[in-house]
Amino acid sequence: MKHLFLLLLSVALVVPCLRADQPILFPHSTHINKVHLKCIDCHISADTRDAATIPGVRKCMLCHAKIAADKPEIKKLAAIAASGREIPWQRVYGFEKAAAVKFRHGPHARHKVACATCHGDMPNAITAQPLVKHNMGTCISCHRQNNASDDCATCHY
Amino acid sequence: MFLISEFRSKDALVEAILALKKAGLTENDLAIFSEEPIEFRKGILDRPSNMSKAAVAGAAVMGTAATSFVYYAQNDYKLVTGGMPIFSFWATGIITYEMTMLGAIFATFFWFLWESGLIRKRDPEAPVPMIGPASMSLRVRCEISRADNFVEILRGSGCIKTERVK
Amino acid sequence: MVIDLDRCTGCEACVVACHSENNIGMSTPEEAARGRVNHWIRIDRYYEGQFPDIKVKYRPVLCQHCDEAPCEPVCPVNATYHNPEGLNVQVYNRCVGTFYCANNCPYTVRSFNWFDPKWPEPMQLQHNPDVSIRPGGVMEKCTFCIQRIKRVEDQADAAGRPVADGEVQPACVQSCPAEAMIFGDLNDPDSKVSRLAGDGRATKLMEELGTKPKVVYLEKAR
Amino acid sequence: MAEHPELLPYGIIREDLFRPLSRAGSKWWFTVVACFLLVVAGLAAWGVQLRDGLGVTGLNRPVFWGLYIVDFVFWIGISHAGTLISAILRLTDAAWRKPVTRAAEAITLFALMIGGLFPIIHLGRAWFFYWLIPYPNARLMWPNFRSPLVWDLTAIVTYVTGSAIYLYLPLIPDMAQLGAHNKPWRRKLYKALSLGWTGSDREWHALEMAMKLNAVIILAVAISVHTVVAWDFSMSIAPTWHSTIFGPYFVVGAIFSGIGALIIVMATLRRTLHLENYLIKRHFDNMSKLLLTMSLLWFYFTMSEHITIWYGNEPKEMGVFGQRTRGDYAFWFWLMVFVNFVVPVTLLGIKKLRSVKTAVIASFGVLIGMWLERYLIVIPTLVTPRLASATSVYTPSWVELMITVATFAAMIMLYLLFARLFPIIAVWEYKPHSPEEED
Repeated sequence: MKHLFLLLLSVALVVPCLRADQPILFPHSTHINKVHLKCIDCHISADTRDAATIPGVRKCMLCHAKIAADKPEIKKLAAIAASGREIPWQRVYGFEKAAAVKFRHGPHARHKVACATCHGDMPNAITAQPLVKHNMGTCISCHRQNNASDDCATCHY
Repeated sequence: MFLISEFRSKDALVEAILALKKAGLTENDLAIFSEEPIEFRKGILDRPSNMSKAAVAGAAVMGTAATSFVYYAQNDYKLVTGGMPIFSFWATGIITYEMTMLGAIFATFFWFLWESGLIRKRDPEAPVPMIGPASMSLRVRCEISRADNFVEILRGSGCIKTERVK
Repeated sequence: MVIDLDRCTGCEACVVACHSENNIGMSTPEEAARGRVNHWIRIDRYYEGQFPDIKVKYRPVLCQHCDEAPCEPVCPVNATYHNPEGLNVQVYNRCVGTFYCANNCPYTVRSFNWFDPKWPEPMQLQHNPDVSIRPGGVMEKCTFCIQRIKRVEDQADAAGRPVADGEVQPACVQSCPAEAMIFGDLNDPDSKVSRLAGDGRATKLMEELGTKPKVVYLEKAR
Repeated sequence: MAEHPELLPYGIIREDLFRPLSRAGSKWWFTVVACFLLVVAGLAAWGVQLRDGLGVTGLNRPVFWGLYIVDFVFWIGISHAGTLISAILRLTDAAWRKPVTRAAEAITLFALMIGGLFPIIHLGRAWFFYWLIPYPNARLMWPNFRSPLVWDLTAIVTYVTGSAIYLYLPLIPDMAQLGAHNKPWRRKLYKALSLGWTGSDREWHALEMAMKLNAVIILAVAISVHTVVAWDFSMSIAPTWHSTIFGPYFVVGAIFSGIGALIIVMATLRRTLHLENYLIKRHFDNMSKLLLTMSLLWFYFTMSEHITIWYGNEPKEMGVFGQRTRGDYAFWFWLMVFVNFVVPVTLLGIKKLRSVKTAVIASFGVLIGMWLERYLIVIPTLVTPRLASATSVYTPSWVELMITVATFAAMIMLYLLFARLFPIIAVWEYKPHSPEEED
């Protein structure tokens, strides 16, 4: 009984951390597997600039003005678009401010680090959620395996 | 079986120990209980100690461990230092020294606990006599058949009282 | 880096540029009076002669990025160290604030965040997103604008070419109206700084301490 | 008992020495509570500092080390009272040491606990102090073993561990005797701490062996600890800190202040616990002679430190020298020389003047003087950096002063609690004096 309670408690504590509550149930799997979109079709600067960027609501509406417009989630999307505001996505990856990390997507993409290395199996993910737990150890071990710089000032400045 | 006899003078105690040893008991069969340490001349009731060796061993182990740890840890992160050496025995000498000493301290302490029998009871069933200030109790371990003989010896050497404990 | 003292007018443009580029916190006048100003670069003034017949010499002093930096071996947590490019780096998130580095710096160029940094109202809007804001309790110092170095290196890497001489310009160098400061790669014998460092006027600050500073001052011998 | 008259004094000794454990007067309570309140105030001050940042102190650029480091060196110095003195006395088998050793060892332990806190209090981000400890982590980061601060950490950890064991070992037999205490919680405490001590000769043998070995080791550690504390300074290149003499200079200073502290503690114990029969005039006489010796040694070191600076006439070092002898710190410097040298030499060097009272006066002087010495080592160097443009002044803030006061209160409180919980004189060691033991 006690064990069950502890188990439930840990599940209750961990699950909310893993699953960010997104305003719209955006299924990555449908877009990637069925529509065959690529990551950079939406996250357009993931291969060149510092931030990967999240597409604006108008980009979504390019397709969803017509496609599946009757589904409830898309109606929510349309409502947001109509209001002239952006979708209040919850950030799922990020660095603590105190960690003073300057991460750049560009160099990683240039050196052929697959998106899945850090972001996990997004093609089969339902919504935007952190599939891979990141800490400094993740970065450092990958950097060392690939002969990338393990100098602190590569990321911290 | 055990004999416990109480003494009030050190000379009587020495006499008793010597007589018991002559009668065939070894130093391991004898134990003295007192409220303060009693010093004997060499050859009466020697308790050979390995504590200094243990201390040296502990020092060597901890010192070597610390030095190699520091060596490997520093070489592992390949610090760029400009012109200075990454690892130098001189600079880490103080760590080696302190850890060596810490090793010696720990070894001494644990060896003290071990050798004194505080964590390793030699005879867990053996009775422990109550001792008052300045009284000394001699505990003798012997076979039942020879107990009478030893009681005689103890009486003869001037103990105050002797009891037998199973 | 090469600083031509004969050109320096002491206008302190470099100090201002450094402050805004590197998100350096601002102190109040009261705090400043207690020696609590944060400057990564400061202009030292030296007076010669008696008023009114007086001559003033200026010397911008910033982290000298010593090859054998006295601050590095004393940091217990490796928060300050030499990076492979030869910069003397300060890792803010590793710093625990023992102050040992600052005590051991003969140039007194390290500054400490006595409190969490503060800016008067609209000033926080001009923060440089490329530079992290250091929390209180952390030592900091001139980085030679490492964010600019990284940016240029990244661009060069993307274009598949080496970094050109003079392509990296720290904020102080960029803002110097007298062009008294020049930044470049001292390892490259053809770079402008290397040529200037071989100039007859070249001196280094407190070189006698064996710190091997990487900032070269050009100064007419007097 | 009556037929063994030579055993009687031992019974009385036991009575006398165990008595303080059972009775607490209102004065004791008052002092403990007052000290406790001061400690709480100090903790509150530290809380303010943790919340707001180190800006609440008087530190500035370039005076990055202030009162906390002064206190650190001071308390680590005081810690040399015990272990070092007791180890020397134990090894030389000085019979008069017996009532002194435990009182001294307890000072060591508490002074170290307090002193060891200061580097943490002093940190900009105190909550990350454990980054100085090598532990496996995901970041694959280790501390920098080249840093004197890491040496300091290892040295102090070793010293605290060693001192605690060194204090604990001779306590075991006493606690076994106290196992029959009338208060149940105390009975449990003493029984647990005595580890089932029975008083067998094996145990005694092992104990004496361990004490002897520990005395040797702790002596070596104690000297190294203060040398390493000195190296925190002398490994840097700041003017006048970079001095080869600092290691022994600090060790001598530490023993000096340690003896001072011990004399004060002994006099207080003698007065409050009525131990006039145990801490006799001879103890104070001997301790006074030790203090006098250390005073002369201290003067010798101070002189050779300063005369070389003065004669060398190196401008940066002369700047600091001038600050000390003629500048802002001149008053404190000459006061230090007065209380550290002139007072002890007059009061204790002249036989007629030497008494318990003068020893205590001289000791108070020495404590003040040695605190000033550390202040004069840390601050004048930092206010006169190599580049004149960075010159500054330093005035400690209320937070620093509060924490400093609180540590003194903490010392008194810990000591009073200790003296109530454990016999302050090793009862088993205090055998009746037989004639040949008299000297």
